[in-house]
Amino acid sequence: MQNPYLPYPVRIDDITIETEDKNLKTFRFVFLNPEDENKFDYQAGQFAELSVTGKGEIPIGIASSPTEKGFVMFTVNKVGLVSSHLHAMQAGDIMGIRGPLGNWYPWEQLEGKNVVIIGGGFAFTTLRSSIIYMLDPANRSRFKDIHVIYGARSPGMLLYWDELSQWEKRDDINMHITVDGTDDPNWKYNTGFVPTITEQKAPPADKDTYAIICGPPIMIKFTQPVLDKLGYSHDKIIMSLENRMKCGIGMCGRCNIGEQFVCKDGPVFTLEQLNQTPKEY
Amino acid sequence: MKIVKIDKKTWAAGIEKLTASYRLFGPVKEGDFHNFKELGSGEAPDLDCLNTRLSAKAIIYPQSENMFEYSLDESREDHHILKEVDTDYSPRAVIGIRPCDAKAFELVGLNFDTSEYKDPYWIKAREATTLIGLACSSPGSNCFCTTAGCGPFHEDGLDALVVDTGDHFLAKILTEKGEQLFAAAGWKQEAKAAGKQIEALKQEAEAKIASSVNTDNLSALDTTQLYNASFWEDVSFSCINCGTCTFVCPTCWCFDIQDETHGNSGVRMRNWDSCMYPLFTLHGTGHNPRGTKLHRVRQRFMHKLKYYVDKYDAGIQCVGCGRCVRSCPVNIDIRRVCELMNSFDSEKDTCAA
Amino acid sequence: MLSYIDKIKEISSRLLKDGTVDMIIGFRRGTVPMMNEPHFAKTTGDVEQLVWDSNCGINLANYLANRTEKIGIIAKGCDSRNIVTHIIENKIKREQLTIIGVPCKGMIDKRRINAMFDGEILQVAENGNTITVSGDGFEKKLEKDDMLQQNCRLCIHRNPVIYDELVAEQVEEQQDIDRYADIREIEALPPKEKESYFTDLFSACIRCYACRNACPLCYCPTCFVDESRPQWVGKSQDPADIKTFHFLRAYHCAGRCTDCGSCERVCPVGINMRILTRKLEKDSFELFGWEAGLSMDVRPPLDTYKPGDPDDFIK
Amino acid sequence: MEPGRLQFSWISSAESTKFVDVVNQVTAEVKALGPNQTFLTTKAKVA
Repeated sequence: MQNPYLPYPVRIDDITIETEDKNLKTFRFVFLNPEDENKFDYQAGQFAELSVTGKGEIPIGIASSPTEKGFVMFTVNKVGLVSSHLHAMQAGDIMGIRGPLGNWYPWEQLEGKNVVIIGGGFAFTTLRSSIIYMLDPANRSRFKDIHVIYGARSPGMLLYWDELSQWEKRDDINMHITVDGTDDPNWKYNTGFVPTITEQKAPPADKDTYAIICGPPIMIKFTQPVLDKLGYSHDKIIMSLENRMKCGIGMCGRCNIGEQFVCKDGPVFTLEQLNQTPKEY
Repeated sequence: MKIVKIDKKTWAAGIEKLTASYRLFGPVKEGDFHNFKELGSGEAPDLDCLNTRLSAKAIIYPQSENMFEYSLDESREDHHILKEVDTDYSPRAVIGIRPCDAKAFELVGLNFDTSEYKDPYWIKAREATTLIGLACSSPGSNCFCTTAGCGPFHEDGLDALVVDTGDHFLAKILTEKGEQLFAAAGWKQEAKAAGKQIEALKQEAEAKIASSVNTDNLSALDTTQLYNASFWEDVSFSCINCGTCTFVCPTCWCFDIQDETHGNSGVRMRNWDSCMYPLFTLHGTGHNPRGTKLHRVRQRFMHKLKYYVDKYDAGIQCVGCGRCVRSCPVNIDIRRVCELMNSFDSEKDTCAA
Repeated sequence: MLSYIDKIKEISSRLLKDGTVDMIIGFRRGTVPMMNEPHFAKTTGDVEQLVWDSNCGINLANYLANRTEKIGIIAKGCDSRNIVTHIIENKIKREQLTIIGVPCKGMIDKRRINAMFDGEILQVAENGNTITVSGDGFEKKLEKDDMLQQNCRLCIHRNPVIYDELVAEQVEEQQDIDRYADIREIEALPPKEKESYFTDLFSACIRCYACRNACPLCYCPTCFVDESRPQWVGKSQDPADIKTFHFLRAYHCAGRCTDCGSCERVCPVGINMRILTRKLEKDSFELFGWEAGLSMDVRPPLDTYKPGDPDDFIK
Repeated sequence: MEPGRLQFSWISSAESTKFVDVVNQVTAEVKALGPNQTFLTTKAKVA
């Protein structure tokens, strides 16, 4: 019997500090047993449990894209016991990852559609995965217009800066990067909160346009009315939730919203689905 | 289905024979209460107990259970890599489990044994276990099994059901596992015509169940309306958010996973957890989606009586054993809450109860 | 004590009607014998559900911490002492409270009564000092005074120490009580025997934390057993971790515990953890002449320093 | 816990000799008691 609690052993291959406050680091992992990489067959939007031996596990969205081979990548915010310990680890250290877990953004349903990605702060990880996935030459033609609205407190708090600036230069993706505020005179992108920028830049709703939102609760709270105003129907607003998790496979019982487990039945839900469940997230 | 008659004089000898091929568990009196214990040689299950203080769930799903072990010693090849622990999954048998506790394993199985994921610890222990039930001929005053999808002679989950007729035992052998255990015990005197007698005793016992719940309306209710019902404040007021109800419950399965290191080696273990504890759902950021006791009490009852009902279409997640009713320090009674829920009318937001 | 209820209802209705309080915290009839459920009444209709008898052992002060309403609370001697402690520790304001004092004659020990009978107890009726216990095929009359919880047998503060209303004449306080005979016996044990005594005492613990959660003193936002950074106590069923929890919790109650008995009463597995809190209560009394919750004007010994504080333990 | 494992002393920052004496004495006494046998945790058991 396959033990779903047993992590694949991995080695930390590389660690990048993502933000100016140094609270976010991106970890690139390589599987110790190369065949495990094939078993870890994931889709953009899924998450995994990062297992720090002796400390425990944390559920983290997968930031790399299934189109990127040879490694998997996670961006981790330093918050609790496990993430703090992880931040103190070095390239070369051995740990585990368990997954892929949960569902993913509905890629088949999104085929032939416009996709508007709205992200805030450090919740951009699975959105990065999604963008890389959609921009892959093998996939780009499967989707119509791609819009990305991504904001952070300040320029130094934006994740994946190098990639953001590259995407800015492309003509097959419409980037709307924004910061809450900055005193950098050379800042050439937007200034303003994500909901405001969404109102200005998001394409109007139509039957072929889907929005994927991922961000802090406050951003979601104020973006949702904007999307309502723009006419997005709730079955076309896709969200990714977070809750405290342990098992990641729907067994330990803590992450449920109503009868759905965020870890197994989610983390991706449409707003229409969420409207029918208790708001326990 | 075979019925076997067991002379009470041969009972103890049969149990003794079983120790050769099974680890035996049964109810034993400790102080003022009965509990399930692994039976030592010559020790017999106490069949006179109404029911045990804690359920039998720990025999398959211990309160603390090691999942993996590891070494942090970097001079070792396998440092920081988790390895499965050796667990004894040799055959075990529970003698004298009540039908409610056996049925509870069936309900819990829907969580641990799914088409997508299988919990190896629970499943291996469940497979290793033969359950020999003892029918309840005189149920307790807080037992409401007959209206909770179970009953004093209920057979789901059992491998054999033993009925005490007074001068001897009659046993219904229900599965292959039950068959094997009876062969090992040497109990083989068939009593073909005893079916009627068992049926009569069953009806007699069922008639003694004086307590009940109504669950007919639960699945038709709207989840969010029920969630927002005004009675939750009244229900939750007295709750002190201890874990008693969840720990004594045979159908509560929630757990926590913890790493515990001693020196350079350690274990990843899981421990029973409880939806009553604030820590259960606390985010790293400090946000808690179930931050008040109203949230947590509501979660427990909504899970058992609504979410579970809707998710599995297998009735309520309760077998009516009455333990939480008896053990709750402040007397929150699931029967009362069930009635409030079942009779909930969103139009009036008042309840008949 | 049964006669108290009419007065309790009368006072409660009056307080709710004239707007003195938003809610009354009391008890309603339980669904199993010898159990009443803490309950709040917000309307005069709710007041009808209130009960008072010898099964009101839960300490209602536990329901006060951090509440913002104006509250009428029914308080026995021990409850009132914990209310004082709450006020001293800023968990509730005196102005918010209207204390309905109940001179108490003790609560009955449900565990002991249950253990006396082989069959299941179906009904326990109370009349004056007589407790009638009945079940299938048996009925027995017991003297209430013989059936009290241990903490009530040892109680020397049966009358509320603060109150705004009193439901009856004060009762006579028990005199010449030796509160600590059992504690002295344990103190006298050699270390090894003491250790095995405590190991046995806590062997049945399932770590449900009912003792902690029923205790009015245990209001910490995060209890030390739940703390993960650093993690002070392991989370498994290891006896050392279980004992650590009980010992440390008891120390946190030193000089604050009123021996209301809630912890022992609520324990689903019948552990007498009061052995620990009473040892500390004894020490507080012997070292500082202190009994918790008797006055709002004196600071507890553990948050004040006096030059005369005993210091024999310092070498 | 056996008597002797926990000791309290009051030593001023000026009393260096007393500090050394007390530390030596406590260490000797605790060593004489041997390793603590109580309050040891074991790895969680597997049923």
